[in-house]
Amino acid sequence: MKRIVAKEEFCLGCRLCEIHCLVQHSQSKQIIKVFRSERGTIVPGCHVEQSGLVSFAIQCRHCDEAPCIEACMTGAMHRDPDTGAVLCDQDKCVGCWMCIMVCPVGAILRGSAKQVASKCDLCLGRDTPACVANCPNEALRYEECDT
Amino acid sequence: MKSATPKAPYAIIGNSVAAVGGVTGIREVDSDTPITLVAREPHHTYSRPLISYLLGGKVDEGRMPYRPSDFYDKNHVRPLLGVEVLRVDTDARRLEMSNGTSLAFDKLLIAVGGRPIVPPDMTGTDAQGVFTFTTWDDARNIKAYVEKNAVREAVVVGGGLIGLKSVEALVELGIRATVVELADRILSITFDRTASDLATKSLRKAGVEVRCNNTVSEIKRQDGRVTGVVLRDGTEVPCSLVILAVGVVPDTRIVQGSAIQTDRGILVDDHLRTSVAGIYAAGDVAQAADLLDGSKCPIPIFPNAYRQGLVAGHNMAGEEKTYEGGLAMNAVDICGLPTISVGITTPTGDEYEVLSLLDEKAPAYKKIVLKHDRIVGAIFIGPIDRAGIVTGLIKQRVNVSGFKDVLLTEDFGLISLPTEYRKHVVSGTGIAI
Amino acid sequence: MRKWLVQPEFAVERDPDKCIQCQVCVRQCANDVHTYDPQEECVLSDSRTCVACHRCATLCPTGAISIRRSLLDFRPNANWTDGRIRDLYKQAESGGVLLSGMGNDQPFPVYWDRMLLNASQVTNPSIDPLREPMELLTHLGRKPDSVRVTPLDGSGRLATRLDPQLELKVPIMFSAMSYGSISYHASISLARAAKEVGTYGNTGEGGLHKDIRPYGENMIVQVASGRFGVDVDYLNAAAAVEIKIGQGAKPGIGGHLPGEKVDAAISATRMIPQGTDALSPAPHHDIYSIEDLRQLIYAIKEATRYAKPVSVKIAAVHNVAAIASGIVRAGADIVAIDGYRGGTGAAPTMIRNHVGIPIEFALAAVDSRLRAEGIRNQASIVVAGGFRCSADVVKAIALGADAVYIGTAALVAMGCHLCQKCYTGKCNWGIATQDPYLTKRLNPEVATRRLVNLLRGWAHEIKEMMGGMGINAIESLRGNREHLRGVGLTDRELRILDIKAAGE
Amino acid sequence: MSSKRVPDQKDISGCAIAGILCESGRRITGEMIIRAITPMRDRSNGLGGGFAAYGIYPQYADQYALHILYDHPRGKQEAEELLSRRCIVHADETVPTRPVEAIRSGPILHRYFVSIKPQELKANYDMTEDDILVRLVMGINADIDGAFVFSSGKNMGVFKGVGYPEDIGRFFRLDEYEAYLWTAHGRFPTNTTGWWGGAHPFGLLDWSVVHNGEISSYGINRRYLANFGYHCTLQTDTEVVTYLFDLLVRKHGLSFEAACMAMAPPFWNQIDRMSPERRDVARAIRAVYGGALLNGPFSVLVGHSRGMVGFNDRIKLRPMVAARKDDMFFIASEEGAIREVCPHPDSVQHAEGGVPIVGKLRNGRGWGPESAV
Repeated sequence: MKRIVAKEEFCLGCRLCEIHCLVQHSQSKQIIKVFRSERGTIVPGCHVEQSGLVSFAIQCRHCDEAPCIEACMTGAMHRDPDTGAVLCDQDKCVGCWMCIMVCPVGAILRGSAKQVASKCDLCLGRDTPACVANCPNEALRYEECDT
Repeated sequence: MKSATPKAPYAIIGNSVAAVGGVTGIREVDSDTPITLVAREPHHTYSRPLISYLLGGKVDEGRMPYRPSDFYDKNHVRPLLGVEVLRVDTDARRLEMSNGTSLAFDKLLIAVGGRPIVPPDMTGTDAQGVFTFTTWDDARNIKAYVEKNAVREAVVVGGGLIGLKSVEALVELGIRATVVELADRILSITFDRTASDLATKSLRKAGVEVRCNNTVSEIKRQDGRVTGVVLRDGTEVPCSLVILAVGVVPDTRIVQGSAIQTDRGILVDDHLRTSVAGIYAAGDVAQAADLLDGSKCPIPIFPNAYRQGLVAGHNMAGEEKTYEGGLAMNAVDICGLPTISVGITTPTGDEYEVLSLLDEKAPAYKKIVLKHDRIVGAIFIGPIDRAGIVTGLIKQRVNVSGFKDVLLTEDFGLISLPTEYRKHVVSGTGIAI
Repeated sequence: MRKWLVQPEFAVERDPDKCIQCQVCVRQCANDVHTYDPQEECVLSDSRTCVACHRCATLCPTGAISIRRSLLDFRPNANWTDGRIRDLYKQAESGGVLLSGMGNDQPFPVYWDRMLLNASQVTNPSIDPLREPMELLTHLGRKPDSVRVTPLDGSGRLATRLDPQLELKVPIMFSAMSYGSISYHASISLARAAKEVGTYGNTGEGGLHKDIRPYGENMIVQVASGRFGVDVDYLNAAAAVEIKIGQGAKPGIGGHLPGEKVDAAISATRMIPQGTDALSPAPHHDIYSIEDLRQLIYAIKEATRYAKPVSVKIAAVHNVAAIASGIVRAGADIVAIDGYRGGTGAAPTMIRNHVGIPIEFALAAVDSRLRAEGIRNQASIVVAGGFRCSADVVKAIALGADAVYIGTAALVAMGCHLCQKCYTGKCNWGIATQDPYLTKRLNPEVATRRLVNLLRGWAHEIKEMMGGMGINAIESLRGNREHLRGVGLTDRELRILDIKAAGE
Repeated sequence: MSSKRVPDQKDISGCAIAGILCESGRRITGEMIIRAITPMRDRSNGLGGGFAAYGIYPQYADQYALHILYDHPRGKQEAEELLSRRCIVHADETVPTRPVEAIRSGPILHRYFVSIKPQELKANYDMTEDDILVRLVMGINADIDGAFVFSSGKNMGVFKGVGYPEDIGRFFRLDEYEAYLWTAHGRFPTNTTGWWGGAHPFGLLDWSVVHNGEISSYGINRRYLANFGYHCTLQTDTEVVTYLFDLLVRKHGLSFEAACMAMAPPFWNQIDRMSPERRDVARAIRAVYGGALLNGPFSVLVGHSRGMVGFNDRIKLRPMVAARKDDMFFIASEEGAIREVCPHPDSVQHAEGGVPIVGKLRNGRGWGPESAV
């Protein structure tokens, strides 16, 4: 399946990926409005880690054997049959944090608004995820990764 | 009585997470050979841990199903729900069932789960208003009882996970709850003292009374209904509801007297095979190897159950798959306080090294237990977001000597890990679990 | 009196209605213009160190940042302009030489803009490059006056041995830019783009990095006064060798790469000790005359077994035509002429702005001179120095150039914003810097693609312009001054350019 | 000021061309070529017509036949002084003409049969007799006011003037000449004054060139020729073509195929598909003779004492047809012109872009490759 791959040697640490992820998953989709009124109601499914010269953006790997799906007690965490993406059904999630406990990349966060898990959904519906599309240095790539 | 014995290539006893894992596992290998699933409970497969949320009213009945309603059809599963398997006949290789029929099988997965313990030395447990708390029906019955009798006070026996989740539910319902724990602190199995204290604080903040080093010796009743309990130290606690949550044991009844070897649970190898060929066991009923020390012990937790079912399913369908071993871990939100505990949290012995960081006020607590530079256990309370990375390090048995010092730091993340491991993890390709 | 009299050159303006405090600008500015104040919870900007590189404005997701010339005006004075006054303050502070990056930015006339191209109407059909072949293939190198084919019939074989030629799919090459003056990523991007397009890059005097050696057949290696990284393998690894005598941005003076930029990789590539300044003398200390040049040219030809063309690069100076003629007679296969608008990593401002002549005149003079002497065949002419667009290229070829070098245009394609601060090593675009935090901002994949796109785009435009003239092979444009007309030029200028005035 | 009304900018014209060769060497009168050019009248506009005829002066076969036009007697006097200094004049006469309604006020037309004086040859030991004559012709054309040499070959002559070609033909009484090779040109200039010297064919030594088209590479071709001492004074493409043939074939010794390859070369992608040997040749010729590449639309017909060659620009933007019948070989802008004089040719061939069509005298030495025919 197509996955987001981070090229850390070209990551600027500018965090535009986080910003555009927020916008993409906001109500208004208008960046300024998002930061004015919607901030705190969404958490990005993509976050940048930085230490000295090294930085990279990390988001859900959509693992083939996804521990979060196995650990999810409500069945909220599931794999989209069409795309293979690992998605969290926020109506089913009750925020038990099992998925956070087992995610080896720490890519699942507690959604700040509802007490439910929040993660990368590959911006389903978009050809290219917002973080990838807006990375100024193509340090994020959306490409086929055979596993 | 002899009735025609239909033959099932695959038979599964049980209908919870391990059983669903089993179905999924079989179907990942064998897409159409029919599966027969027999379960005591009449319900479509549902999420057992949700019963506390159901009781507390956080979710409604509609959200109980663990898998979509077309799960059985899609996976060619013939469900026999509300039918109880009385015993497994390993010689005839068939199941004798409560409806008088029997089912011959080729491959069998036993996933009947555990059975709540009712303390034998406790008197009055047969009174109305005394419940165990492991099934959907338990939740329904308690809810009905609470409404009918306008319950205001309740006593929960047992400060373990089930106990505390039921307490949380009761709090939601506006019921004043008292937790009685035999040990000197709640969650004594998974937490260390510091963590237990933080949890206790959180409970007390929510108006819950926590009594440790104590237990219920007698349940008092009036015309059959609970009116209160007498504790070991003699104090009386009035209440109109008692929930017994002192734990579960593997429900091995149906294999008693069969050729299947059992200890505390049904003994299985790293392929989830029981001692009888073609018969597998998974979930709370099984007793499999522990990831950390290899010893065989039941670890009745959700992720293990699913994983075991999945692995068993693969092997039943003829594709070899090995079970890495179980790792005790729990994520539980105690009245708004998120907590995660993994592996060995209260080590004894000097081969262990402990790193910890506590912020009473936040509250925030991080504890990492190492053995020979490898992480074997951890506790996260409050900020838990990157806990999974540590779980990963435990499972992958990564040597952390190079970055011990950053394990507890606030911005600990993938970037703190050795480049090789990090690249492996973020490479975008599948990650070994 | 304040110690520091120089006021900010630019004013950074942040639109509070648009700024979302995302701090992208803070993370991008190597000059520390932007900082985040946690107490105020807002981003603050200090204009003093802004160089107007637009990095922050470009990455700002809401377009909240704008950068203007400082609004602090001096009393208008045609003689003592703001710039001159500022320079005086700077020198009064530092007591040093004023430095600049990139090329001459003074308002001298741009003669490309005073020449116009021709197109066919009626009597001669224009050609549609989308439907008809349109050939840009160019060969650089010494050519004989005639060829012999024996026997004289259809099955004839070539009896004349041609000297080595560089084959260019587009008549545009990348100017000499050394690894050291630009980053590793920038260097490798230029080499990759050259290979992909079928043209050539140029190492400058930075040596040939081991990773760029595989691109050798699309590289020209330079032998400059510092002789950095020069050995016989270096010469043979490339497609051609260029002796650098002068550079348009700073004719008559040498170069200087400060020691702090000479890290392990650069020291290995330039073959000098790590951390030492890389000094290129003003002259080659083994070339004090044209005959010395001849010796070096032939030394190089010997070292490369006469298998590679040798180019000699000079700055366009007053009597460039005679010098070029001498260079051709000294045995050069290619003469590269660099005009005063050519860029550089660092040059004394006075030199950059006041030495040299426009490339347009230099080219016209050299081409005419070589033709008058009947030696135009003996060497190809490559011109450099401020080529901004494909029309400039077409005009240069019509004036007589075989090909052009582009440097600044290529850098701009990679992201350069011409802030002229290359010499500070703080290039926010990751081009003219060795700071690992900055260099990773230039992803070679992106940069290569942008360079390739630029050359493809220019090639398309050149073909369109040629087609309009009814020409389908570049050699019919080369030196074809009939297709140029001058506007706003004096008779003298027209005569030097040897073109007619518009309307003639 | 010069009375040569040479346009001050490049001459642009469309045209009609035709050529007839008797490969057997049989000589025919000018009637046929006049008939052939007549139907292409709409390709001319009466501002220029002309002919070249080969084999017309057998009695002076070894001398250069100079056709010179004079605007006034002073020019004639100066030119003749120069001639007698450098040449032995074996004979001279006024070019015979007949009055024709459409032709008015022609210039003085005189012809001379000359050879270069031995001492001249000695004095210029490094030059051939041809080179010396070329220099002489260029000298007269450039320096002597009112005199213009428009034909300078041996046993051949160029006849041209202002008017439609058929009128010019009758004016010069071409029906009374016999030649084995005739070429003709009808001109449609768009920017030139009607001047007799400006008409075509353009001649130099034995070369005569008639040409239809406009060469967009003129600017560089002219500068390229300048490298080799050719000074184009007439601002016409035809002049350029003539000099290029003289340079490539006579001076550089290239075959006709190679010369045509230089002037209308194959495309690089065609060259890539050639055999290794041909590829080397083509590559070298393109690389070296870039300045000789004729770009833009043209069809050219080159006459020479040993035959004629026609060729087109490499993308064939102007028409050219060839045909043969028995020993007769025809080339013309339009097939109609050929059918006019030869209704049933054995074969008809349309020239391909850049590929020369060559017809040569059977007895004459070959010009080298005639692979094209």
